[in-house]
Amino acid sequence: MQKITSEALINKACELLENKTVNRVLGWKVGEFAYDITPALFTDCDSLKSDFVFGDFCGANFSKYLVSETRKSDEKVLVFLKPCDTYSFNQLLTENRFNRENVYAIGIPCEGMADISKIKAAVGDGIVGLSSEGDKIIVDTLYDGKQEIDAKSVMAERCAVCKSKKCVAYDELMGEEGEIVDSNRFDEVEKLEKMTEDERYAFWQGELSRCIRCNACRDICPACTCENCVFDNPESSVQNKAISDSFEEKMFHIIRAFHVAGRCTDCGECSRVCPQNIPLHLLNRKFIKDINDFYGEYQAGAEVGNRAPLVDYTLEDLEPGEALERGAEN
Amino acid sequence: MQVNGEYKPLIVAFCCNWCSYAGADLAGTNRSNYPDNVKIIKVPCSCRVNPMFILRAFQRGADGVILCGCHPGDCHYTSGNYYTRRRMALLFSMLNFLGIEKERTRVEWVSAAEGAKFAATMNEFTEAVAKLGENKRLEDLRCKR
Amino acid sequence: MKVSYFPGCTLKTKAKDLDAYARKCAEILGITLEEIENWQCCGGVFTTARDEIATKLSSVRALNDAKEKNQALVSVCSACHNVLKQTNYAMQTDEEFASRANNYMQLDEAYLGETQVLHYLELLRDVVGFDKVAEKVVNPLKGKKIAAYYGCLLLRPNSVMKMDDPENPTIIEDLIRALGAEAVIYPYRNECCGGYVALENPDSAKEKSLKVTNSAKNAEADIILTACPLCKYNLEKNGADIPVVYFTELMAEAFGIKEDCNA
Amino acid sequence: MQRIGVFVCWCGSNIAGTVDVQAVSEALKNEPGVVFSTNYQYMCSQAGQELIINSVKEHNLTGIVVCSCSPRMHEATFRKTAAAAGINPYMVEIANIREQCSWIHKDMEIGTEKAIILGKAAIAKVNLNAPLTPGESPVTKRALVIGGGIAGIQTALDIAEAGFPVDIVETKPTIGGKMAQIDKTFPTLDCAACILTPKMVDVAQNDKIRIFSYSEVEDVKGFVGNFDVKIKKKARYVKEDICTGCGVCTEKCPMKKVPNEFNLGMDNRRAIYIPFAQAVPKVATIDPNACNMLKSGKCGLCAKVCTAGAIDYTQKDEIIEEKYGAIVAATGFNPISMDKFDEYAYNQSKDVITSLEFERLTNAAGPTAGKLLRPSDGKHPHKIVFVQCVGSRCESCAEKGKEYCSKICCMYTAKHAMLTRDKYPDTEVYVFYIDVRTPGKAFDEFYRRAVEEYNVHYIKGMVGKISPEGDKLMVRGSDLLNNKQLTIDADLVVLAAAIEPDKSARPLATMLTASMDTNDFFTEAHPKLRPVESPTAGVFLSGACQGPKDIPETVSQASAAAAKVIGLLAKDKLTGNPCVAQANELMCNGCSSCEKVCPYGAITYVDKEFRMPNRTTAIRRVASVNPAVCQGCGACTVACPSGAMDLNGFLNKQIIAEVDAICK
Amino acid sequence: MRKEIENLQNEIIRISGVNPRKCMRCGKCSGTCPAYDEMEYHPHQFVSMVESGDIEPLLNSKSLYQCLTCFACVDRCPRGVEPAKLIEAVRLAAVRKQGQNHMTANDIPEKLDEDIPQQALVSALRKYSK
Repeated sequence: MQKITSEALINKACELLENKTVNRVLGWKVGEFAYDITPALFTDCDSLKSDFVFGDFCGANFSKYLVSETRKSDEKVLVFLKPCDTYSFNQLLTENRFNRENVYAIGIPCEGMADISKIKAAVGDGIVGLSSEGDKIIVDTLYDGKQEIDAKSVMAERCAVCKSKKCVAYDELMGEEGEIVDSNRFDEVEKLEKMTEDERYAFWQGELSRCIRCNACRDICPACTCENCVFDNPESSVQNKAISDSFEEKMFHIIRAFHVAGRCTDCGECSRVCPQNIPLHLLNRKFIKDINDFYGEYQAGAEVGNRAPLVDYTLEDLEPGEALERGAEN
Repeated sequence: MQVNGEYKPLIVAFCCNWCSYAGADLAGTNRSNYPDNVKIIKVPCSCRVNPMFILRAFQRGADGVILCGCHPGDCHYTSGNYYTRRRMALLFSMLNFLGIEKERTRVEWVSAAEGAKFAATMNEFTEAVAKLGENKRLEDLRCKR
Repeated sequence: MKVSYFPGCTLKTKAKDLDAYARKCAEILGITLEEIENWQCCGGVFTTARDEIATKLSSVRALNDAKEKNQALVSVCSACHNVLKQTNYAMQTDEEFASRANNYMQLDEAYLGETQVLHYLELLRDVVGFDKVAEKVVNPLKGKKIAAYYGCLLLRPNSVMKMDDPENPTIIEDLIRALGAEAVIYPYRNECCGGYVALENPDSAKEKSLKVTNSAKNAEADIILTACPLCKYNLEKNGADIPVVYFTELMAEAFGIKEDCNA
Repeated sequence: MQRIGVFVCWCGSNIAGTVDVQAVSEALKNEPGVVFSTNYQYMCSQAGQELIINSVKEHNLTGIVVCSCSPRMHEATFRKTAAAAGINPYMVEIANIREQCSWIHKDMEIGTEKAIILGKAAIAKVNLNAPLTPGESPVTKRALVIGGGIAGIQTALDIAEAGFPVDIVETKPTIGGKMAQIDKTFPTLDCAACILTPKMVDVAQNDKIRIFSYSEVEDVKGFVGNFDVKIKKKARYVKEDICTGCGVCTEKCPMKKVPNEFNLGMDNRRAIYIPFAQAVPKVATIDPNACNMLKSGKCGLCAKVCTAGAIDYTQKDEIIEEKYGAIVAATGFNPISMDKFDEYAYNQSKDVITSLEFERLTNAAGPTAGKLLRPSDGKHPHKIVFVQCVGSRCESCAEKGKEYCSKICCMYTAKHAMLTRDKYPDTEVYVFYIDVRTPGKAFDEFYRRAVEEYNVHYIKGMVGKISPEGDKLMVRGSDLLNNKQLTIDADLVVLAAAIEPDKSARPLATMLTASMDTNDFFTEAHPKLRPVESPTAGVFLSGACQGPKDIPETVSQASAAAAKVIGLLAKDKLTGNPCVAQANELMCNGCSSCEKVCPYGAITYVDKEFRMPNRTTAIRRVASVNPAVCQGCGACTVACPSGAMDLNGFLNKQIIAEVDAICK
Repeated sequence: MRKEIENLQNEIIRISGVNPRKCMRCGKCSGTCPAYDEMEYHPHQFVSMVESGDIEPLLNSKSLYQCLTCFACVDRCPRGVEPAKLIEAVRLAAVRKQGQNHMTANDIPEKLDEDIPQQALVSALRKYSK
């Protein structure tokens, strides 16, 4: 699916390493399985050539890594940013979370990432190899040999409703400048809004009760870059606890969503990494949708320096009671 | 909350020091009755109320939470209640999205002169919450004794 | 450059010259006026009633036609321009009206006021530029004192027309100066000539028209310049002893092509 | 662990009538931290307070819970009691068992039960209380007044009167402001210059007052009592201390055609000028945009004629840094532009003028030496039309007019009409009005005199269009009371233009972190009870920068602002409220959310070095709260995603402890 | 009766999109109206009479047909009331009734002269009939 190749990125990275523009590169490399791509730091061209990959499983958003990475050295780090990553990048800059000077950002196009769970559902377990050819993904499995599947059919949900193919921040752009897409990403939220309170409760009870409080959603989230998370802070009264029953995990997810409300760029990493496949992004999207409905369209990270809706107000804002009434009309 | 085998909703009311807490005092001075289920916590401004406090109250068994502050435009700190208004609009909408009955949460602007309104609001809110019955959806059962 | 062109009923009948000069001058300025196919009369006036759909559909059709060609929609007649712009504005801002009109039209893609509506004068000012117009002048109208007459339709309602300062406009004066003549400013240039009331109450129209012509004459104008056939009719009919001329004709004269226009 | 004493008050029968006080004090005895619990008839009485003091000593108490009336009533009392007993006043919490319990319940059982819960919540909070000490900050005993109009002048004089030094910063070359341009004042009709110029002289001669004329405030840092201000003194190319104001240069300068802004461009001045005869400081100024010497180096005539040797073409802008304890905004107003109201032909005819221009036309020092003459042809006008509410009460289009009533126009129009009729009885005067608004001492009587004694024709209705025809202005308007449309062939039309805050106010407000309304008027700390204070501590408001005002109102507000400033400067130290926000630097992300919601600008950021893993360090941006500026609302605590920001006296854990106690 | 007036009033407000309550009685509309002298009820009266429900006299007045729709009142009103739109709505309330067309095609020939532009005819028919 991806039009830009690993080679192109490797060449570019090598060039920048060699001319000393940067001294290290944030990139992707293959982990234990072909689909198990992990972020990695490269400091020389050889390792880039042997390990660096870019393909349909490189969903990881590197913006967050810059917070700690830029503190390590005053020399620039090279980072490859897909369109959705650039929004997080801008949002983190808005919040002064890293020094822009220490980063060399290359915007790259993205045609949408594949969802391994969808592939597994299609071909079964025992995947030993993956490659992509045009609109097809070739899956090599232990039991059934090579199978060809349509890449679109296994695209991650967040990519299927992609909000923007436009890189909004970069020092250099590779490939073509994309556009902001008129997506229907709120459809799922709307579906839930149309349910009764009881149905919604049942839905979320079903989803959130699976939470194992592994904190992966928080750890991956580019908006969750707190030096010390409230869930790790014994003074906060909501310190991390083993999950117990009906409320604990709900409280965690509500607070988490509220903490990132107005700052979440809807990159969808939370749902990607959730080992329990809980659609956590729907909580964030609900906030985004409400913010759009109540206070006017707002896209976090669209520009550096934008004032987030929760640290802003107008004299005519709607009342909380009206917000609930609107919900009831759905 | 069950009291002597009878259901009695527990209401936590956060009141800002300058308007609503004074409004509650005035309700007292006027001897305007409202249910004893309502327990008031004083905060300097409605904008001091962290969503965490509200969730905590529900977690520990509150059946309804109401936030009272100065009328928009009258905030002692000029703009605190405007932030409250945004935060609570979003929080309440989210709680409702998770299936929490919308009648369990409320924001009401009560001035220092509105003792009668304070009492009426509390009566009305308690009644609305009572109709819903016990809060089970947000309660942490470990916190029950 | 190509633009869609909405001539309107009067330009096909009583005001053929207004049309002919406009086309020829556009050619000189490198603009192609592509007449909308199967255009229908705009109705002469815009009905402000929000519940009327039918009377505005002909405008919506023309606007949508221009949208499909991805062109601006230009008209010369003040009345057509006023109706088109007001209709377009309603399509942009009045959701209920737009959805009813769209439901009626059953277009493949809903029309929501995307087309840019330009008066020929705006085309000259904003697209061509008066400096470019001046360059084409071969026959400067030196020494002529010309009074621009805006009437009501070109400028108002200002919130919709957004053509110029409604109380102190300059667009026609700037054109007059570009053509080498002297522009005369007089107070009644943005007052109504009486318009369609000429049929209902000719005396009323007469009184309004006389005020305009007298005002222009007091300012020592030689010619009154207009963009509207009805204004021209009312002023002339009601005893103007001063020539009332379409701005396109004046332009054709300055461009030295008046005779080629077959008007 | 705290050692808490619980004191349950009966308040006579006010509490004891519905609450079993004995049962309450018994029940609370067993709460965690409580080492002593008792009840008494009137805890706020001398004897009650002694009971508390003695108990503190006897039981080594570290915290106190009083179950009594509302903290709004006696919290201060019991804090003093605690201090007297030797413990920190902020170790006291009140459980409100009167207003919020005994007075609203009738059943003893219910009242008692609720009182116990409220007591438990207070105990839970005190367990987490920590001693708080109000911060102290010194006060710089000098005030800054921004704007040298009548508001700034009055404020400065009053502050100086109390013995404090004051600086006035004025953008124009002279102080005096709008009042200096006005001819007569309503409703007494005394001459504005006669009452203003002595005050200007007072300012000049007062050794407590410094005037920075032709200067602007460039930067404001700091907080109440401790402002650091940078003032830019623009180069006037004349040495202020040497110039004697003799005026020879202003007569010799060859650049004669510079529009004179003091007369609103109705006549000309030279490139070197003194705005008017009574200017303070009376010092010449060279207009760099008009002066040949400064533009091209050719001329230098003024330097040649100046016997004092005051001309200095090399002068540069100068930055002055000064510390202030208080700042007064007195930036005033301007009439709005008439460009968008050309139905009144302001841009089409010289004989359509604004009311301020009319003031200059009737002023003896004005362009016509006080003779009312038409600007176009210098003829005496025989028919004058005044149009009120031009741009005021105008809601239809924001870029055009102002939604508010400009307040002063009805009265000055009556004044203009009356004066015209008085001086030129042969002149017919018409006033078109929507409403005549004359609340004020002797105001309505004044307006009625214009009508009854001076026969000014007041017409209820508005002018629709003004058409210049020949040397006449055809004024078409409606006369609503007679249901007529009128056309008046006037010689002169005077527009009562709406007034708006001076354009310098908005950037100044940003520097001061003082809030403004949508019209750019400064907002007051409380519209009724604190009308001359800005919500930002140490910033005060004087005159029309806060809202449209006439002269008497401006002067009284100016004096009120001065009184507030004096009250502040009279203190040697400011004691703050200790219940302020504080940031935990280790947890702060530096994201600026708190700063954005702070209504007081109390939060700034500092770069701090932190130890990181592996013996490295990193510099991080962290929030720092200025306790002298913070008012303790807590908005920042919720905006902060990491929980680094907390509010003393209302800590997150304290409020959660209260929630837990109530929900048990 | 009261109900009927209210219905008519609401209908006029709905069709025109004008809120007559915004009027502050300044009379600028009537001060600016070029057709003032031909009108029995003037623009400001249309606004206040619709607001007070006194609509019947307006429906029967020839003032309805004197308005030039020149929008001078709309542009100059300081409160954004838009009297011309209100007058149009009242006129429609009159001519939309069965048989109440103020001008029909049959009336045209006698009004015609040689030079009259089509534009005038279509405009007049649109304004005066339904």
